[in-house]
Amino acid sequence: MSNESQTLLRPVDLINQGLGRRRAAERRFRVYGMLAILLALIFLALLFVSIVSKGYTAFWQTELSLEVTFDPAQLDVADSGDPQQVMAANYGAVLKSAIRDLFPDVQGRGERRQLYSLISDGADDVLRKRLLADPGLLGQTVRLWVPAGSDIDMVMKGHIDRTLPESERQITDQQLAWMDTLLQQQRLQQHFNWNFLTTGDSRSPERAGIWGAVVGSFMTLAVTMLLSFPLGVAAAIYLEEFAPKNRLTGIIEVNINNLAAVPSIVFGLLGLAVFINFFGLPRSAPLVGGLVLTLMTLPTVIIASRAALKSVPPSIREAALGVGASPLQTVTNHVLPLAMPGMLTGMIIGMARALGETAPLLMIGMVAFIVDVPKGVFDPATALPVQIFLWADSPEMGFTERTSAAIIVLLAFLLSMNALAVILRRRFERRW
Amino acid sequence: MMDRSAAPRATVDREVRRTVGEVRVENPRIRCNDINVYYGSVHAIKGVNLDVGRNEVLAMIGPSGCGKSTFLRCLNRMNDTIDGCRVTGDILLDENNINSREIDVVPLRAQVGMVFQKPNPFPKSIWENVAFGPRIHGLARSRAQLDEVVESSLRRAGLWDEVKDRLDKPGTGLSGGQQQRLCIARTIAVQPEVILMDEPCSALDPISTAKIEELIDELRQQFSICIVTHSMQQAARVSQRTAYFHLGDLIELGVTEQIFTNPQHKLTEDYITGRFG
Amino acid sequence: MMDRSAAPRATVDREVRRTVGEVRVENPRIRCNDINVYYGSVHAIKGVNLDVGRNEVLAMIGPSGCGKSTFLRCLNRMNDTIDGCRVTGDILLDENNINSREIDVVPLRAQVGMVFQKPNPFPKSIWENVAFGPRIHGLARSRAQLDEVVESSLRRAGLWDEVKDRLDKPGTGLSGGQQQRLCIARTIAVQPEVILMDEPCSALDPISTAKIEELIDELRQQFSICIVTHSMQQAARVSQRTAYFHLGDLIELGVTEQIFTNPQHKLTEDYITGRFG
Amino acid sequence: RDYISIVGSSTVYPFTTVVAEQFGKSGQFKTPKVESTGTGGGFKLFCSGVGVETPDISNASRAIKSSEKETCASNGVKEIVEVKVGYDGIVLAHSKDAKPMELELKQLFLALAKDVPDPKGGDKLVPNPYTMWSDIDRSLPKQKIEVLGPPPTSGTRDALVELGMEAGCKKFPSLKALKEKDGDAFKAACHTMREDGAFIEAGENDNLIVQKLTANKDAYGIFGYSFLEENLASVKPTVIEGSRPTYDSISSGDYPLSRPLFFYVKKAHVGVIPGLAEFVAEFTSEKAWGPEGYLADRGLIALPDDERSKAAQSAKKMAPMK
Amino acid sequence: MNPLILLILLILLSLMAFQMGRRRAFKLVDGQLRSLHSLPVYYGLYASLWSAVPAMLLLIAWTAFDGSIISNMVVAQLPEALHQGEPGRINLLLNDIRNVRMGLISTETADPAVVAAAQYWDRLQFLAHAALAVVVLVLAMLGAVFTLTRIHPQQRARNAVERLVQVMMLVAASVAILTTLGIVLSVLFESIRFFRLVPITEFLFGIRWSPQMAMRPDQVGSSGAFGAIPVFVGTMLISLIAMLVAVPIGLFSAIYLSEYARPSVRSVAKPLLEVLAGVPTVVYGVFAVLVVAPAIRSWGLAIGLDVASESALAAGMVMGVMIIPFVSSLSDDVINAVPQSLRDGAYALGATPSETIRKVVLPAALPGIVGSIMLAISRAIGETMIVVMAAGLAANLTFNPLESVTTVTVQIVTLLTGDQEFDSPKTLAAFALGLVLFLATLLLNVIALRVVNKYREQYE
Ligand SMILES: Nc1ncnc2c1ncn2[C@@H]1O[C@H](COP(=O)(O)OP(=O)(O)OP(=O)(O)O)[C@@H](O)[C@H]1O
Ligand SMILES: Nc1ncnc2c1ncn2[C@@H]1O[C@H](COP(=O)(O)OP(=O)(O)OP(=O)(O)O)[C@@H](O)[C@H]1O
Ligand SMILES: [Mg+2]
Ligand SMILES: [Mg+2]
Ligand SMILES: O=P([O-])([O-])[O-]
Repeated sequence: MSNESQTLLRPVDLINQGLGRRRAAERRFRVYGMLAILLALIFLALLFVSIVSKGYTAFWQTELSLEVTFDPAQLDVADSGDPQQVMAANYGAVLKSAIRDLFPDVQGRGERRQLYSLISDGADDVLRKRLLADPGLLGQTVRLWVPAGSDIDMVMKGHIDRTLPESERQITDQQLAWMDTLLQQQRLQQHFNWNFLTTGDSRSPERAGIWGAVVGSFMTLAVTMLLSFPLGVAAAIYLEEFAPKNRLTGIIEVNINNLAAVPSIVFGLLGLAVFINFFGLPRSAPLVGGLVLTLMTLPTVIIASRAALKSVPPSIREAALGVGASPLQTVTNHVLPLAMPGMLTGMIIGMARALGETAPLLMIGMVAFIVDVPKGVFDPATALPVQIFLWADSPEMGFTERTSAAIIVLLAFLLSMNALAVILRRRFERRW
Repeated sequence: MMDRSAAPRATVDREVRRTVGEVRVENPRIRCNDINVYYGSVHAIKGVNLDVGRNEVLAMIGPSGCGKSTFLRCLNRMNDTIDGCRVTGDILLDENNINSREIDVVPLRAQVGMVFQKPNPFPKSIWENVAFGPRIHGLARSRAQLDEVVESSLRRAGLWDEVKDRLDKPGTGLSGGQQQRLCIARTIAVQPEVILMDEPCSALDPISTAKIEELIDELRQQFSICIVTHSMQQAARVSQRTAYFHLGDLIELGVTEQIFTNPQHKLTEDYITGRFG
Repeated sequence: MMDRSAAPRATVDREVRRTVGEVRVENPRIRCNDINVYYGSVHAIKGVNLDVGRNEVLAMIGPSGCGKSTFLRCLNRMNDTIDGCRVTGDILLDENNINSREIDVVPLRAQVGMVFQKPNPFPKSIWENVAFGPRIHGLARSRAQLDEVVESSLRRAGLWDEVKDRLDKPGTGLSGGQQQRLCIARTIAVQPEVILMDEPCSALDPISTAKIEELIDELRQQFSICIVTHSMQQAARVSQRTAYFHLGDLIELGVTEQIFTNPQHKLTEDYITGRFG
Repeated sequence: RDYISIVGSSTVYPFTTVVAEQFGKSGQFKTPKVESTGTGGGFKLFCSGVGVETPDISNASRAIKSSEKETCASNGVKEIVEVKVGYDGIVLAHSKDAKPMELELKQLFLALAKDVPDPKGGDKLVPNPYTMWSDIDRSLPKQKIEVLGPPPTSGTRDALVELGMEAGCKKFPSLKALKEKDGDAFKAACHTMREDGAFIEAGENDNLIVQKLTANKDAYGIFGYSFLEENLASVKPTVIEGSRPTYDSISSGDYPLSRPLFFYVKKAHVGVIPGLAEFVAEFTSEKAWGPEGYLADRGLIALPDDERSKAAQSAKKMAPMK
Repeated sequence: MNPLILLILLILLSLMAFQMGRRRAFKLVDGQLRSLHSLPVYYGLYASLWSAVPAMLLLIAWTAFDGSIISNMVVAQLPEALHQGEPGRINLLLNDIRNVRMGLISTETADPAVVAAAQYWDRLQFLAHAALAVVVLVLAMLGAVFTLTRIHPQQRARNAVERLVQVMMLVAASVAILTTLGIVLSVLFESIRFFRLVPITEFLFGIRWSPQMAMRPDQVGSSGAFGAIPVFVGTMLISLIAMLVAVPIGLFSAIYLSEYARPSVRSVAKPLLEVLAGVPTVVYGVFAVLVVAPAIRSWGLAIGLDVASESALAAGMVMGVMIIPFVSSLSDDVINAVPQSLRDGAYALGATPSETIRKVVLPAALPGIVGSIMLAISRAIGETMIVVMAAGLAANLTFNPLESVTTVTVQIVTLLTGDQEFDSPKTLAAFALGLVLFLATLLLNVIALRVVNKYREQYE
């Protein structure tokens, strides 16, 4: 400073005086940052732990081993070569007599009903499949593992507390006693629940699978992807590389940015009004779901694609234009290949969002009980998040763990999509 | 213009913005009449008249922001790619006004090639970098012909020996100087008539710079070359005629030697003698 | 510059990479011993020894990429901010080795200020731009004192008269030259002992450049200044001593006049005479 | 369309879906598609016309209203087959850990109605002043009144209003008298739920209500019996008018809050949509809706034997309602 | 002929046109490509586009309409007695016929008239397909011939092809406009009808919201008040809580990741944070209801506070967590966009990293950060599943985060699921709310984009 007296104290000394305080502030600031990230990650971990701990048991299923006699009389099947007959056969009777054989002294309707409920309603599927595959089984006796009833399954997994008074649990003392006998005979075991991953929905929690929902989601996403990727990329290229700066393109730009933030439920309203009520497309169809999600993800895809195009340095365009390439040749030959990884990443992120979307699908009737795995985009279908929503609303106790298990499956898909995006980004990250 | 023969130091005053020196040549390759360029409301080039002769290197010098690049980019309509840039005036390339709206810029840019300040090879193989132009313009019918074009272009750019064993390696893997020569090879592969170079050496090391300068000298045998440079030394070394720009005006144009040894405009003199820049 | 007949032409050969000339001064402000800088595996500065004297302007010249900026940034540890950059050797600022890990860079950078190639005022008011340093370092106790510091710094940067009526307007609204002077004012406001300038005029027009050069000359009364420049003319105009770098080596160091009129190393001569660059 | 489309009540949904699944397993027909839209929403879709894009069956947790029938008729849905499938109890439940409570319908009315007769006496109706259960009756626990219940789109709500509120309401002579005098005023007084936060319309997700109850010991929830049965480990029912909701008490009619469940078939679709008649037959077969059938396992309370066989008969004949 | 086969034929035809166009152009100039205006490929493309596009459009239009034309013809010849002219019955009958055709109903059991109709249909279908095939193929060939005969060296084939491609891209870009239009139309008309029943002033300024009115004459619902202020206030309250959670955590995370974290930490933490955005909102909803809400309630009770079981706090907090990554990744971009030169400037003056961030980087990035926060707010007010599950339905006009409030999206969902009667104010109210939601996000976005763009220009 111009003031002479102050030169006695060099500014450095003055600076050093305040240094302690500043260092402390620095440390505090850093800690806030770390805390913020930690908090977010803790929440993430909490979310995952709570879901996985609730859901992992659904991947195992208690099964019961029975000696089943494919008695033609009981089954009401004359010719096991005729699939029609085999499909419609009365497997319940066979199963009932099989379990009666294990506990021959059970008498009376009430007791027997209790006994039958040790077997799942879906056990007949197992028999049907066996007989269809091997018609020669008719008349023979085989030892089979069939799914146990939901209550038994719940007790085995510890979801039903055996110590509660009988009136407060779904399973009777008598059933518990049978269960223990079966356990002793090693007729009761937990096996990996392939069924959960390979079948459609069911009203019996122990038979319910998510394959139907997975296929539904897959079809919906396929429609979404087939439409939104080409549309999105074309729109992005137009806006980024060709569009003159005029009113129309200005409006389009604002529109796209705005649509990206429009609540998804509003897209549901749109889908209901346009695709179902106006165009008369079928309710609950993956096609309609895909169309709605296309409109929803399109802005995301366009924005990501534009960012990818922007990141291609102008020098590449200049180079191509400079040797006399037309704008379209410049784009297709040079810009697009360089922007493609970025566009794919954007696409994956858009798809991930679409995969987890529920609200718009509620509006277009994809909340339905659908057992058959859809075979085409016009067949009625649900999607994974909707299946979660549905199961969460089911009274049966067994669905609680299924809900969490379905969430695990959905998260697994999402995580792998995210991971793919990250890998793509890493792999092709380019610095000019 | 002024009285030049007797009193060599009779320089033209700073305030005068008419062009000093002879702007025209006989039988020009490019003739520019009254070129004005506007970026929105910024008047970046102000009524410039200038000829580019055949088989000559024309250097453009001037302080930063004076409009050298802008002017250069008029000559192959690269300014079209900039929003809000407006170019008026006539630019005659062999009698065709290439500044008219009707002209298709694609063949034009093949005729008037451009090399940029920063080497910008495509992130593709060396071979594809060079073959791209001939391919889109249909200059070769077969792969063999293309191979030939690639080789001859690389040879003329003095790069063949250095890259002939790795034509399929990416062009971005070359050193800066090599990349710039690759860009030149890419440009001459489409057999242009004029080559525009915008500070082609400013990102290069001395040795690479020397190579490029040699190359320019050779290319002059066949092409007309306009080169923008910041380095007066470079202008002196490679060009036959030099144009000095100042704030959008073409201040002086003349034979290079004379510009550097005996500038006639005060602004040129100030610049040459390092009073600024 | 051509014929230097009087001086013996005993130039040092191109191959020799030892530093030619006297690198040391008496009572230096900064003394560098055997500085090496690595960017990962790139060896960017190779065993440089160099002194910066008091109240002198030391210019650093050399072709692009030779390591001028890198070396300059060692002097206030700005290289710390670059990932993978490693600096070895001793840099003594008044006997303290500022290149040791223990040194706190905060007061160091207050002692050794820096001005960058592109003017980088903070997007704040002019007043706040200048007051920023004194405020964070607690160099002023009151608003009045701060006002005083701001005014005196702007005065010394020769900017006061131009901006005194709009101290509360954003610094980014000034012209390029004014912005650069604002950055200089910002730097001297923390009363540094050394000022480093990395091509401070390369983004500026000639008039602004002249102003800054004047300013540098004035500031020399109080500070030691290291300036990197691309323009030999500028080096000649503002500096007392000049260092010539080449590919990471300090090739030659000497009194400016002598370097430009009578370089002793062949590389320096080549550069000075415009054989490259 | 080659599958059956069913919409409607969320209460009947769990039962219909079980039948649908069984039906689909036989392999002859595709498994019907069942949507849970709420009774009202179901009728809305059902009555929108005849044709493949409209549903074939609508589930309902109450009988169709005359107004809905009119809408149907005006859209060309003239012949509708009504099938009563059984009973459902409406339970008022709360967390197992909370203090048990016994309630009379009159008290229920006082707790939930918007306007109640002035507690200080007189016939005048005043805005419901009760905030604690103990304000209504000293014997009731000292707890805030907080009841999670269904919205008006739900059949459960209609049943609650008619069976619970109206019955409680009629216990007041003055209000009972009103019914003859002025039907609308009576309805306004007895059917209107309070809106001051004591009665919370909690949406149609009954599981969520159960879970909210376990989280909040003061809260009561209103939902179907099947949800109670599945969640006995966490919630317990309130005894109403001295009767605890059980299978037997509901089917015998002891428990006052029980209501019939229905589904409605669009006759015009029978024979056109493959399997429609067969589906109805499956639903009304003894192995499905009998007291020993698989629906009973899911919490459906079967019709009395004679009523059931009659209903099965008329369903087989597809006799439309008048 | 099956349309699919036709499509394949069409593609083959256009490929042929492509080849011929290319050859012809090549021959015309005898291989002297330089004298050709465009590359031969473009002449080929030109020919193939001309042969494919009109034919394709016709094919699409035809297949879109021939179903209804044929079915009308089938209906016309059906005995009147079968359907009595009722549209619904006709519709069912057609379904029946279709099922017979597809073999879902055996011909023996079906009505002979229906079987006959099915056969007639098959005949018509065959005729239609045959005619279509002829017309389409002829059109395609005409297109090809037309263009092929006109090829000459000066023809600007490339320009023509590129124009067409550009038009196609413009159409793609316009889908966004159509979507917006669709949204506005599908919401606006219903809203106008709503405002005829309920004055707009009452809707916007009324303070009682009780829309679950009677749906039928014989039902008694609630009073049917449509003052949306409590709903708006609830939405704002929950959004505010969400932002209070998301902004500090998101912002500090962004700062830490972009300024402090080592690259290895950053490369792990950033994708992990993004996972938070990818978790389906249903899952958050379940989490809010089962974990967070009970926890808050029991803590509240422990310190003597009366906490509603569906407190705004629980929904808001979980929503906040969901929004963290939006704030953090957008802010991260903005912070990274602050030029390094500003940081260098501050460091060179001896500022510590935190001083640099607080006093230079953040102020410089502020407009961008504000923009990103506004985008996050619009995300918050539009979020549906979390609040549907975790927030209340009762519209309390309160600012107390411990009480339960409702939001716009919750109301839309509850009003539209269940009874849908399109002319009752109750259902229409959902559309009015949808409109408000759309306009609010539009406004927020326009402002945010303005702010962000302005800020971008500052450095570009
Ligand atoms: N895209 C643009 N928009 C607006 N103004 C521009 C644009 N490009 C250049 N200018 C302005 O036009 C003038 C001339 O710019 P130009 O780039 O031609 O200068 P130059 O002589 O090439 O400078 P340099 O030596 O720095 O390359 C300058 O004032 C510049 O600011
Ligand atoms: N961050 C970095 N990472 C890796 N290498 C670097 C980095 N910065 C500089 N280099 C390399 O170090 C060498 C010296 O660079 P420096 O920037 O110091 O040169 P310079 O003399 O300042 O050049 P210019 O005149 O272009 O500014 C160059 O070869 C450069 O490529
Ligand atoms: Mg330039
Ligand atoms: Mg540098
Ligand atoms: O769905 P509901 O049965 O309550 O109408």
